[in-house]
Amino acid sequence: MRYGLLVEGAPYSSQAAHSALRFATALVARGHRLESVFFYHDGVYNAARLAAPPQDEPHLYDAWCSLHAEHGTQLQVCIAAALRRGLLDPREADRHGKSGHSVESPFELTGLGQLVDLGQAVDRLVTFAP
Amino acid sequence: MRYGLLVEGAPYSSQAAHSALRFATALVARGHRLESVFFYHDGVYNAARLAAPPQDEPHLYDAWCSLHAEHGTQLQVCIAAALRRGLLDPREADRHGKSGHSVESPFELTGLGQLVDLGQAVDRLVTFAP
Amino acid sequence: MILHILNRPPSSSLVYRDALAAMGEDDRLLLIEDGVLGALTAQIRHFQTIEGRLFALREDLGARGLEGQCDASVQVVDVDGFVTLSEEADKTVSWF
Amino acid sequence: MILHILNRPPSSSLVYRDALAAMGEDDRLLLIEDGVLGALTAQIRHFQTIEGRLFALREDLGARGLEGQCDASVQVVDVDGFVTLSEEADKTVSWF
Amino acid sequence: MPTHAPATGDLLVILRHAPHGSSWLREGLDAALVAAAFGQAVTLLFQGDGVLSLVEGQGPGPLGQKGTAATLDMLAMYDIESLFYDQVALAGFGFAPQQLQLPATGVEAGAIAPLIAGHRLVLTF
Amino acid sequence: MPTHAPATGDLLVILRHAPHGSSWLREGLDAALVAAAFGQAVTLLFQGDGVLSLVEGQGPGPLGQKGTAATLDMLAMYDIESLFYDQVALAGFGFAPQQLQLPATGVEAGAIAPLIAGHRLVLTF
Repeated sequence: MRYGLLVEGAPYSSQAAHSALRFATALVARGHRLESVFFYHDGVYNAARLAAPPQDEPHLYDAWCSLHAEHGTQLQVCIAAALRRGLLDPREADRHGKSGHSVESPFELTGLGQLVDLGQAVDRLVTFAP
Repeated sequence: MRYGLLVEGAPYSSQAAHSALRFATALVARGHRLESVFFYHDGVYNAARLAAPPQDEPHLYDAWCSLHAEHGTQLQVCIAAALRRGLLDPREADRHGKSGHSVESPFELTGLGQLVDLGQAVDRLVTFAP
Repeated sequence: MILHILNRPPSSSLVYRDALAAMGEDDRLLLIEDGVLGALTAQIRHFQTIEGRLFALREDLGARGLEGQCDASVQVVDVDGFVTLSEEADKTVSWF
Repeated sequence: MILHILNRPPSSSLVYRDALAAMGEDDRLLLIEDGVLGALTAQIRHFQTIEGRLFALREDLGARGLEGQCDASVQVVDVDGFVTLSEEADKTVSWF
Repeated sequence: MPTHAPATGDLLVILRHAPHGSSWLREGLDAALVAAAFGQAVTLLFQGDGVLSLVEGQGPGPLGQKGTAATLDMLAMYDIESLFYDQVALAGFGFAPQQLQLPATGVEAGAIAPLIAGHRLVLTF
Repeated sequence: MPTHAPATGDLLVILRHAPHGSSWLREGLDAALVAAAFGQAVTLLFQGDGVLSLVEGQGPGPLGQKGTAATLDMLAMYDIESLFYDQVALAGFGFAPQQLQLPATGVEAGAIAPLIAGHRLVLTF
């Protein structure tokens, strides 16, 4: 089956990202395809490229990147939710006249329309909230 | 009286930062001194320098900076809570081998000891949580 | 006197019970943010035990269109009143 | 069959009531994260109406040291079982 | 008037949070508006504290926070006309159906499961 | 054994959240440890879902999340020995005081107000 995940919890603050990653690994292992993880609400904070967790804790940012690298899962971040929270890719930083950026590939800022598309494209969309 | 605030909610996601700013303005207007705002838990996201909220909504980051500029209130961010969430000043970015930074003055990364000190130094410490 | 501050409504969160259990006889409770839903007449029963010591923040009632439905037993204060309450208290405790 | 997923415990949040109210006769409820506190024998009364259709995630019980206290009426599944439940369902609805 | 909800469609958005206290309500409404703009048939269910979103007389917050009352007025423009609310929750806050800022249908608990079953995708906020 | 809490001190940390589901518990314990390291007299009160922090047999999460059981074992090292828990909450989860991983004193609701009054600063997590 084709799956999509909607992640709405900030990393480390709530278990949402941990649960989503665990579920993602399991569904791929069972032969399903994980098309995309869409990050919304505080879930957008998962895309913060500078995250530096203690070494004895899971590195959630790296885990998302591995998911993308190994399974081609898209990492889509709601742009409206991201901008107000300070998550800008180089293009948005430029557009807002700010130096530096906080989001980069494989995470991509995108509109809510992509969530709507994802909901139509997949067989199952599972939400992980804080 | 001398006040301190503890802010634990992410901006825009919960009302905590709005309530804290409103309370801060009111207490200063009544002649009290606001020594410091300490950001902990998801409150550390208030320090994200790239925040770009829509123009018809309050700009919380700028409001914190104004509070600092006008009243000398310190803006202290728990470093342990910040690092795992991707909030690094230039020094921490360098220490972790990352290019770019997401936190800058007047916000300062600092230890939880500063919260303990603040609790001792002020007459009232008021917490705004999500 | 200790000022307790509650920002969750009894309609969805049970934290109000822990707050009430922790209140001394002279303590006061201020409802802010979504906590002000507890100040409605239809919800006020949850706070019966502290009648006369219950406050609600006017700005938060107003933004939600609820000022007219606030129970008569609740003392409605604006943010200056919030500061005054914190001055009069020995300390504040936030429940969320 | 719809799979409902609940991550808050009935000891502190009332969202479980909305989840139960929204469940059809064949629907299932999976408790995850802090939601697994509701699977304890001492808390299971909150889910009486859906006996036989209540599941809890083993990993979340185990991390909290609660596996031994989980009520016998609860079907404990690991994360593969979670995936299976989602396969068998027409869709999932998350409550938080 | 209470009724069993016959609505079906592509997306059901369940709104369980009150205005102003968090961004859940706004973000849920945004998702609904975008889905409608993409041509999907969208239904809204206001449940629990979320029923307060429908109450008349809401305004901006003290810092100028917009709130969501204005967004609700846009629903009709986006052809989102299938609006339901949890009538037990509304009564629990002491409000009568006449006090809502826009026309919506009250549902009892038993009508929510068919509503969920009748939509391809359900998102809760 | 239930008792009225006589404890006084500089800081009372109230822990109301269960382990693993959120970072509240860990961040509350971190604040307590730092205050103790700074020489303050620190008391902990486990209330509501927070009482589950004291239960034996906790482990890491499936991704290797540390949990907080190990941190609790460090409390004594930091001279935090004034530990109280909400006995109604513990009983509500079906646990007996003998099942706790470290010695703590059960308190009834009436004992919490004096605990709060007896500390200069109270932080809730």
